[in-house]
Amino acid sequence: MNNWKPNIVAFLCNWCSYGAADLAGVSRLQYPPYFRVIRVPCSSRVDARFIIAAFRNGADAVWVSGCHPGDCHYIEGNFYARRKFILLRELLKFIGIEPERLFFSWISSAEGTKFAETARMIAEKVKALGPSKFFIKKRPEVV
Amino acid sequence: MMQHYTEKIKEIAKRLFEEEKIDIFIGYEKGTNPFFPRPTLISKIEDVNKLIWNSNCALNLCNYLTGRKERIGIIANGCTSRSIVTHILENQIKREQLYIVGIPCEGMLDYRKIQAAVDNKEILEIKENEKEFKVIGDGFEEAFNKEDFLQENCLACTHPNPVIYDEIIAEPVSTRAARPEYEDIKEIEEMPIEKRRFHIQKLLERCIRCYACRNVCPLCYCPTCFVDERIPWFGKSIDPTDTLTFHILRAFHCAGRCTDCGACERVCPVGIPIRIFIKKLNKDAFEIFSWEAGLSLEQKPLFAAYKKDDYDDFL
Amino acid sequence: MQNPYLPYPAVIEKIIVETDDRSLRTFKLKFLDPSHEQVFKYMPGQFAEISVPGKGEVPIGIASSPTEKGYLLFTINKVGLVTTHLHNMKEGDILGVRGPLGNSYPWDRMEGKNVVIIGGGFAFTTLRSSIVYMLHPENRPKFEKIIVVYGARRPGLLLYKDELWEWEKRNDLEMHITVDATDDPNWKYNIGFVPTITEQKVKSAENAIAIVCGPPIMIRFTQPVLEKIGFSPENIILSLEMRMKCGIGMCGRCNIGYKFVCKDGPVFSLAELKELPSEY
Amino acid sequence: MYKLFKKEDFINSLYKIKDYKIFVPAKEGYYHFFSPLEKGISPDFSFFNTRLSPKSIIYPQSERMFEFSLNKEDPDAFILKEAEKEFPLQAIIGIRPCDAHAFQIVKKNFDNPDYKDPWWTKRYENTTFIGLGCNNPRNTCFCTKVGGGPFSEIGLDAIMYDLGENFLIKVLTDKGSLFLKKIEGGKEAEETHIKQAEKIKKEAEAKIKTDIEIEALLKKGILQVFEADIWEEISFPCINCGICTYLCPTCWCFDIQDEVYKDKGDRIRNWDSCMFPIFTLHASGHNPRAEKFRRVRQRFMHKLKYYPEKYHDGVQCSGCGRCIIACPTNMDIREIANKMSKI
Repeated sequence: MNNWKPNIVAFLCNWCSYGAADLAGVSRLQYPPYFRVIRVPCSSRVDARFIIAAFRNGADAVWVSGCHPGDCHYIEGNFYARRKFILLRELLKFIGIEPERLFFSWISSAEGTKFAETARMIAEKVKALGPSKFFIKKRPEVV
Repeated sequence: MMQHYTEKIKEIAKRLFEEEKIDIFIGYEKGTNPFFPRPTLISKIEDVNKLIWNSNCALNLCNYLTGRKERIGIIANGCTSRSIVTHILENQIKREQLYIVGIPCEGMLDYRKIQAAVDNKEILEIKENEKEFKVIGDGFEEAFNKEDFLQENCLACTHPNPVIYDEIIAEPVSTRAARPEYEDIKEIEEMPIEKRRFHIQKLLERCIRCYACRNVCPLCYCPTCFVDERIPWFGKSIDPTDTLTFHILRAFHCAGRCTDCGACERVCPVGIPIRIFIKKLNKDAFEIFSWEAGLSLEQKPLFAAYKKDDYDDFL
Repeated sequence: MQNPYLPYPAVIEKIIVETDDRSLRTFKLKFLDPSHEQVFKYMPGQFAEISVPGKGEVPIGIASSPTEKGYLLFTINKVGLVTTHLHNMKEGDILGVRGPLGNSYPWDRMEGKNVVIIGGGFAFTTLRSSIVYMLHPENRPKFEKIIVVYGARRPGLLLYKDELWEWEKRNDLEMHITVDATDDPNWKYNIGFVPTITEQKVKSAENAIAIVCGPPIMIRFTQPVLEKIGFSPENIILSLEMRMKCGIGMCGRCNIGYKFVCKDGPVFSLAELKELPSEY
Repeated sequence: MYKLFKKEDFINSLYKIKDYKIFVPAKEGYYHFFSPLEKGISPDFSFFNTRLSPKSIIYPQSERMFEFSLNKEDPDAFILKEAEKEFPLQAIIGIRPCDAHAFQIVKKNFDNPDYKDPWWTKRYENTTFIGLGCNNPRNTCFCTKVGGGPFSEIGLDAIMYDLGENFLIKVLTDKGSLFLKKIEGGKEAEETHIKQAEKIKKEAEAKIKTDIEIEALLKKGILQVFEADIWEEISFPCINCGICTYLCPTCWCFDIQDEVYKDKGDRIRNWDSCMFPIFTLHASGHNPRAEKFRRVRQRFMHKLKYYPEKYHDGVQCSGCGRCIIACPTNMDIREIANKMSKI
């Protein structure tokens, strides 16, 4: 097993998935330490520019997780987010970002186990895929 | 037929000025480049005779409405009228400000195909009738069928007739395609990932970041575009990653709003088929949410609405 | 030939917070390479591009006088990307100075004349440079009377406060400090807008040149006052601000008509400005 | 001094030249571009003109000026160093006289008594301009009205006349003759060839009929034209994109940006356009040219009034017509110049 550690950016919605991460921690559930968590008020706060900025800065994967549709603290935030993410995921796949580098999930604050399992699944998939080499902005390629 | 349209437009504009229903009229006038008739703002009744309409009036005039306060007469074919619907829904212009002169559209000519067909000789004038057009230059004249030279987006146009108008100047034309087709997008989707990356990188290679595709688009009216934000989202040089970032983010800003008028592809100075990104988004919007932009003033845009049972294959 | 875009490296020796709202700080810079100081010959009124690697450059008037050896002073207002970063920098940090750029105040024409200096808000930097330059023993005799009117919205926003109080006591210059308003009972100086104080204190334009620097609104109200006193447009000198990048008249953005503010300016007489399109 | 070359010999020997980087007009997709001559690139000298001007060969759209380290441990951290790069000998073959004339116009900005732009001047000095005269100028060409011509020799090191199967090359400078020594197969030109060339030149010059009132415009006062109430109407169609300025061979405005990746930084120069609002936006939010008509006015005032006023050497335009051909809303510099000259 190579000991390469992926760098995964996780946008967790403050009311549900961030709580689930806490619960997973409190309940000593094990999941790999590759995640850089960014807390957002709602999954619909995650803008296409954030996800693209993450890939440009070298993230090996991006995970966005929010409350289950219908449980959103702001009632309809994740309904809007859902449409946005589906189209964005398809567009990023279209331009050449491997589908296994972009994950969206609905995890409520009570689902500590689901959080840990999803985290393990994502880490495994990304490790299998290897480091991201496409769409990373290094020094500008100019004369 | 085109001549008939032009006369009708002049007539209506004249009447609207006489009845003082409008302060200004936005349309096209003949310029010095037959492929790019000049958008014009008529504010005096005696100038209405400058107005023309032909198969090269392909820029989306809705782009000139943003934030105007006057009562405006404007000509609108299918895609432009749908952009006007989107503009109204997004509070950039009020419906009551507009007197929309609807134009059933026969499709716009692709000037690059025409130039190639005459081996890039200089074309000084274009005359057209119902089905044909004739290009005239120094010492040569050639006639072609319009059908063979239409723009990509016009070939598969699903809404040539204006969806919103105060008056329509002719009988609606037959629709070319029952439902939008996205064969060219499917072709790219099915490419293996390395080939697809290379295809897109090659396609954007010539981009000189002149932002004409953004500035001609009626959807792009942000006071400060994400391109011009003080702390930038991407570099300003012609670095390929930055160019790709600009084009996909711009396309994503138009998701669920684009009416595929083809103006962005028409104005690109280096001829990049730039619509593949937004067409991919339009394809998904149609196939997943059966959504087409700007069809009715009652329907909220794609990202401004939701259904509880929307498609959802998330974890 | 020195690359005109390459800044001279310099270190921040001292940072002084000038105003109570901490939006203006004075940076005392020292060239890392002493030979650069020899080459950096400047006169009051000129500016330089402060280069912050990784952020960009910003054109700032030189606040120190050429008579002050061994360092340069720049007072920087926190307003944009580069200036905000500058305000987060600490003493000992390295940055770059490129210049001197632009023209200076018309010193040769000002010799043997009364010099009236009118400043407002934070646009007092190159005026400080001018006052220190003129008060230097070798230079003071070249000039007749020196009258200074400097105002800010409130006492806490005045720049170079200690020096102001010193100058106010001197007898070889007339220093009028003012503020738009203050509720500080023991405020010893004037209260009133700069144009109003100018009208009261500047008696005649006879053999005099006026230098005016400040926000556009202050200039708009001071200009008619000066013209009423009798200053002709050639003798009303202004220093303008424009968006700049190269600072050497090449990148094309800071033009007023066919003149570049960075190279043909930033100092213009009102007469010159009257011949240029009013778009600045 | 004239030399005659068979076209194929001339083109074949171009491939053999080693110590020059050669640029030729080559068709790619719908348009011609000046491209480096390598295997697979075939020069097409029957082109009208390239879509983009050759200015990027001397003045690239994005250029790394300086590099610096942001790592505190480095001894010279935060100190800018000029980026290492070579300036190879290069030759532009088939450059049209209007584009060569344009380089002389731009040279006034980048190579002036007060400052020399190091990158522009080095690349310019290392470039040989082998021009190709225009046998068939087009309706959008007006080089003869702005001090040039279809066979003008301004800014050229040699000029080629297309005589059908042969190129007649008139050497103009030492740089030109030095380069032409590298081309084999040339022979002395006979009188008939030179006569034929003269005839082609006369006919070409006669073909340019477009009317643009440059003299009348130069006489008008700057403030008079600036304050005329024509600009709102003229600027209405303009969508403020960068096509006209980026395609124009005489536009030189640029922007400087810093970019950082980890602890390495670059100071980059990019083309910029007076058409973009942020070109003159102050950090305070004030923008002297916030409205569209001001930016459109600036573009035409600079080219047709400010440049002549500053350098007293004609307008900042070589009449290539690219902005007329490519403008999506048909802003025609000839029409606007005539409106400016008639106020």
